[in-house]
Amino acid sequence: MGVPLLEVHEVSRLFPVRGTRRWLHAVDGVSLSVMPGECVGLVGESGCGKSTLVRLIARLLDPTGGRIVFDGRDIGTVPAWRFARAAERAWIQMVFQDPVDSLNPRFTAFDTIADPLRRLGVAPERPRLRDRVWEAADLVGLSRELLGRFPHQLSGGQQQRVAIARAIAVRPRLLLLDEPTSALDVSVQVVILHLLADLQQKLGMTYLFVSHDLNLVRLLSNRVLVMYCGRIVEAGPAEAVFNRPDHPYTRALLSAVPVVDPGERRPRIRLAGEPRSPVEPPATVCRFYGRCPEGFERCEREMPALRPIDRDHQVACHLFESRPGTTLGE
Amino acid sequence: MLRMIGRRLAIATPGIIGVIVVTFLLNRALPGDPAAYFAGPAATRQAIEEIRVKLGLDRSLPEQFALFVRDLARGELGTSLTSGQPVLAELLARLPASLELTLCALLFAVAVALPLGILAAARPGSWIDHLTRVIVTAGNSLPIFFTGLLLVYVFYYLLGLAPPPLGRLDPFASAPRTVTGAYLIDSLLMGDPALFWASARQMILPTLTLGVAVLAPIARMTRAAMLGVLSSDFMRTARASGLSPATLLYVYALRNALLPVLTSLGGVFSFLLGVNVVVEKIFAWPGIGSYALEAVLASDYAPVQGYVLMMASLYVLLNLLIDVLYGVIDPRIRIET
Amino acid sequence: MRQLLRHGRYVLTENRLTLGAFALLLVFVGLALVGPWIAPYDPLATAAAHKLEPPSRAHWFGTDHVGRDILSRVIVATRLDLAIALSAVALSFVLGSVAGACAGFFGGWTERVVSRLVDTIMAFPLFVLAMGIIAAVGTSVVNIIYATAIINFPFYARLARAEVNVRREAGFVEAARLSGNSSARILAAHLFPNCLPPMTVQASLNMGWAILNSAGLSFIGLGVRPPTPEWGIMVADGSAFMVSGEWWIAFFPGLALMLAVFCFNLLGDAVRDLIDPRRRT
Amino acid sequence: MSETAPLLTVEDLSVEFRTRDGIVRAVDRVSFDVRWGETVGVVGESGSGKSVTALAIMGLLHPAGRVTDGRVIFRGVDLLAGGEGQRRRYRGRELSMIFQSPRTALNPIRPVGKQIEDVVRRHADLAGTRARDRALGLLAEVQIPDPGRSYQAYPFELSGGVCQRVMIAMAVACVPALLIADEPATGLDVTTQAAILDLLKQFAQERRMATLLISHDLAVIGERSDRIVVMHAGHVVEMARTAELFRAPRHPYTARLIASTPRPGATLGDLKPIPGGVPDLRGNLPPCRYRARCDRAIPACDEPPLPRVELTPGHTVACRVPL
Repeated sequence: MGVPLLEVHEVSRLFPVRGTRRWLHAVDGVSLSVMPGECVGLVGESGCGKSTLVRLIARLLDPTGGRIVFDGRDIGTVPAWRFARAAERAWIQMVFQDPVDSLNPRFTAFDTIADPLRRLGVAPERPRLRDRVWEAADLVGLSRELLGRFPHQLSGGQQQRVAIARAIAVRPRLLLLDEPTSALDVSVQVVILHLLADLQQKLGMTYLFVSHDLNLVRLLSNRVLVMYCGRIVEAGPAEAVFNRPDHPYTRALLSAVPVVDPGERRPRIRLAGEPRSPVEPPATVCRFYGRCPEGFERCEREMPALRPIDRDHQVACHLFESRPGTTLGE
Repeated sequence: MLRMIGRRLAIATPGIIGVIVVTFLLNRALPGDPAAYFAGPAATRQAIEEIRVKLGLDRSLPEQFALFVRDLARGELGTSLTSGQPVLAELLARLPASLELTLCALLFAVAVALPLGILAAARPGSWIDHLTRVIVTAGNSLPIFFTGLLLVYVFYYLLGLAPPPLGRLDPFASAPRTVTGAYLIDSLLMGDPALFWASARQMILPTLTLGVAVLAPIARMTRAAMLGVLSSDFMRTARASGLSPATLLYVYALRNALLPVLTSLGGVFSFLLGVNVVVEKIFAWPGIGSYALEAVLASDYAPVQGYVLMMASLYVLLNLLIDVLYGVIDPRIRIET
Repeated sequence: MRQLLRHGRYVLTENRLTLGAFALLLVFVGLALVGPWIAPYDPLATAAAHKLEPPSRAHWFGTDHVGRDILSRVIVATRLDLAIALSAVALSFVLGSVAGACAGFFGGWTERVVSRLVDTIMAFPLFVLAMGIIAAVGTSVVNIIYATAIINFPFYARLARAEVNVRREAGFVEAARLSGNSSARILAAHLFPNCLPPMTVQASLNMGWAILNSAGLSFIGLGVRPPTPEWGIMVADGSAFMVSGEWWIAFFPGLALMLAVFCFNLLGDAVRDLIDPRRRT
Repeated sequence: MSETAPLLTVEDLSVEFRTRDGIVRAVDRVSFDVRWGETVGVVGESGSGKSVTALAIMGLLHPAGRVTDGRVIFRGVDLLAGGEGQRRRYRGRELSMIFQSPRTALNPIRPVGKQIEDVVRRHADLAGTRARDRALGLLAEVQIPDPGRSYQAYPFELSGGVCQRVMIAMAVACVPALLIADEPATGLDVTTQAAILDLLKQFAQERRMATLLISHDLAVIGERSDRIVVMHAGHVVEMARTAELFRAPRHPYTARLIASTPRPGATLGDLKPIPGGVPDLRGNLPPCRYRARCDRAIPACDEPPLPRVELTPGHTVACRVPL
């Protein structure tokens, strides 16, 4: 075990709720670490705070509390608006969900890819800049003739290649992937996934891959974090989490994933009701309590902490504290 | 509901404060020495100084503003130089004439533009759609003083159908006893249909002039709003449910389309209050617009100030009314506040 | 760019009305440029012997109550009317878009100051405010421009604020931040260019309104001073003669005014079609 | 009405859209049928014409679209031949449809209960409190907690999942024979998605309601359908029973589509992309619209018409060189 590239300690982020004095707990005391060269998957349903969490790590948002340590330096203290000039800016880059939204409609592909190179001072002078843009385009398999085009003149797959080229042009060490394929058709999705896997090999990048689609996360990730209502409820090696999920939420989530072959279907675990509101949730109640098919009275009294149940495998559930070392009756 | 009105009032407050400050500053921005100006050309230096003290012009600007607000709170808007009468009394006496005209014009415009916009949107490409387009484009391009004059030329000079453009009643008729100040209503209250007809005849051309000018924006907004609603997802759902055409049009489409139309009525009303001046000038209408215009041309500033304040307060009130109506129709506003 | 040109040609050729408006615009611009040289008479020269003459061969548009040639006055007035509207729109466009864009992007006190200003202006019926301003600061061409610009300011400020606001959270803005752009640079180089198209549409739709407003001020006697040829005053001059049948004095300047506004409105619609084909109504 | 005849037969349906940049042939000679009580899945990438087909069946095409050819026979009646009035009588009563993005698909300023009630009043001849009771009953049937309160709620107060349940309640209010569900669960969370699809399945079974389920997600379609129609660029390329389609896809596109869909147990290396993109549907198109993406094409593929071969009973493929 080496030194983690990224360590997040008890990070939280609150947002004021418009028209009230209340706070929305988007991310609530999350800790995680990412080793160099890993691909960590982050799964959770919409509104669980995973987008906020990656934006905190990308330093687009300031955390309300906690520390974000990148390569040994606490970067969470540098305000987001000033982070553009931080040394780590080029090292942490991101690919967004919707390429239409994340590409400036008035920038050509060339200008889009060149923007970080110019701004982050990697290749300011003209001929060198062109070389670097071409190099990035080649890496993502974007033909050079397309570089003069505007986003609306490109297909969805090509747009996402431009977005990836922009992110890797400055050779980041950590690449945050925020649902990079969910706006794409399935045929293009595979191409982009292959491309991302190749790039990680070639450039030795570390990935944090965020998705609501468990089938995708398992394709790319070594390790998986499951998020629910602002907190991480399960973390562990991808194989373990997908094949032997422990947290009741993970189990329900996995059982809901549609599978083509009816023979492979696990018995469906139905969840009752709606997720708990993230607006000032009680600090002493498990966030999943009320929907959880296994919930008992302790879940209403005490918020379970993320505890190891196995080597590298952690779960935030009282079921495992009361019966350490065992898994749910299968 | 009351909470919502309260909230809206709170939102309108900075605007009202702004109006008072701007009106005050406009008065202080008068070129030259106001005291000398008010005293008249023949005044001695001492007389000018006396007037300066009397008007409070020797004090600092914040003090002057405090005095101004105090007077305002007491309903004192100063006196007119030319008539020597209190401005507020004169404005109030003339307000009904302007309001009657403005509201009639608004009513006329809405009555014509709303059905036009709805029909145009319901049948895109039909003759009524094309007609609406022509009306909208032409109506937006018509200088209101030009249409007014053309109407006078055609209906008074050429055809002789309309009475001469000389105020609310011809000089030989006597005005109805003042109850509301609106001749149309007062004459009916008196039970005098002849008088009602006489004042209605005088109203027709100025109402048309104003109404035609605001027809276009209302029709345009109605049509655009209806088109937007008709192509929306929820209308598709409603049609997929096989609802009757009447339910679709009135319960589903129209109510949603009214929201943006209602918002645009605020702008329309603002426009009407402004161009009142022009129309009152053409038709010698004895409203507050012509009063203010005379005052401006005579460099009599107190009435102008009073007029601007009164117009702004009317407009703020109307916007409040629109907001309340909006809340009645739209639950998203009602519930979230 | 080529696509835009092709689209432009489409808009012009598919809609004859737009083509007509475009031609009319060229005529007005031509008159504004060379008007004083092609006017048949001196627009200020009075001729007591020829007063109140109806349109004839010598005076196509007739003469007014002091015998001035109306055609010449209408032609010469073009430059002044267009110049006032153009300067006012340009002024409010620049100030409004900068103020609005900053308000929408930075929020906080910048936004509070700008929205107070906008709210205050919008709390007045706009024509009334313009009257009040002119009455206070005096009638001159420059003051008309200022007054018209002030009452136009809220539209640009609001639009710019809204346009920046909807894009502030867009992915490409976040991406620009990741690329190392400072806030000021994001606003100037990434956001503002994207807000320009709707602002341009607003400006072209606004031109007609600005012309109407300044002419309206002149009509009620709060604008350009007689005897300067200006369409609004000329209509005002002729208004007294409408009831006695001398229609041409007010009619021709009014018609010129109407055509100019009409032309700008049609072109505004065309610009909107050109820039945003989806919002075609 | 004999129940051996299909409930719905779509025959050679073609739809065109007029746009500024030319005519888009969005749907071209599409044929398939739906039998009583069965669930037919329609799958295809964006631009494959699946939603347009559904809207054409309902008679709800955008004004720029036009059915140029074909028949839509529902319970023996050609819906395209009849007028709008006739279609209106079928819609919501015997033929219902639910849509993607349920929150915008409901009237934003009308309580959701009222919206259900509108449908009940229109088709079920109920009035007054009986219509209201029926609406409340439907809210309970689609498993919305506290129907009394939800009745008064507006769409913006409800989550996407609950809004979709409301839309299902509207659609099944009059026990339709066929429900068209256009991406009913897309954009919803995985757990909500499964719950919505379960609900649809439950109604289909309880009421012998046939379902035409449309989705871009092959996994959803595979899990929920009895038969599958695969569409590509406005053509039906393959049609078969679900198990057979997955076991032995015969059209190269279907095979590629299956190979590119992530499934549990598959590694990234197992997934194969589909070369090329969906062709531009304007202008002149080859008879087979998959031609440019296909690695099995032979010269005969350039000759019209597009073949339609029934390989085994119920398994048809539009290909000259099927796998």
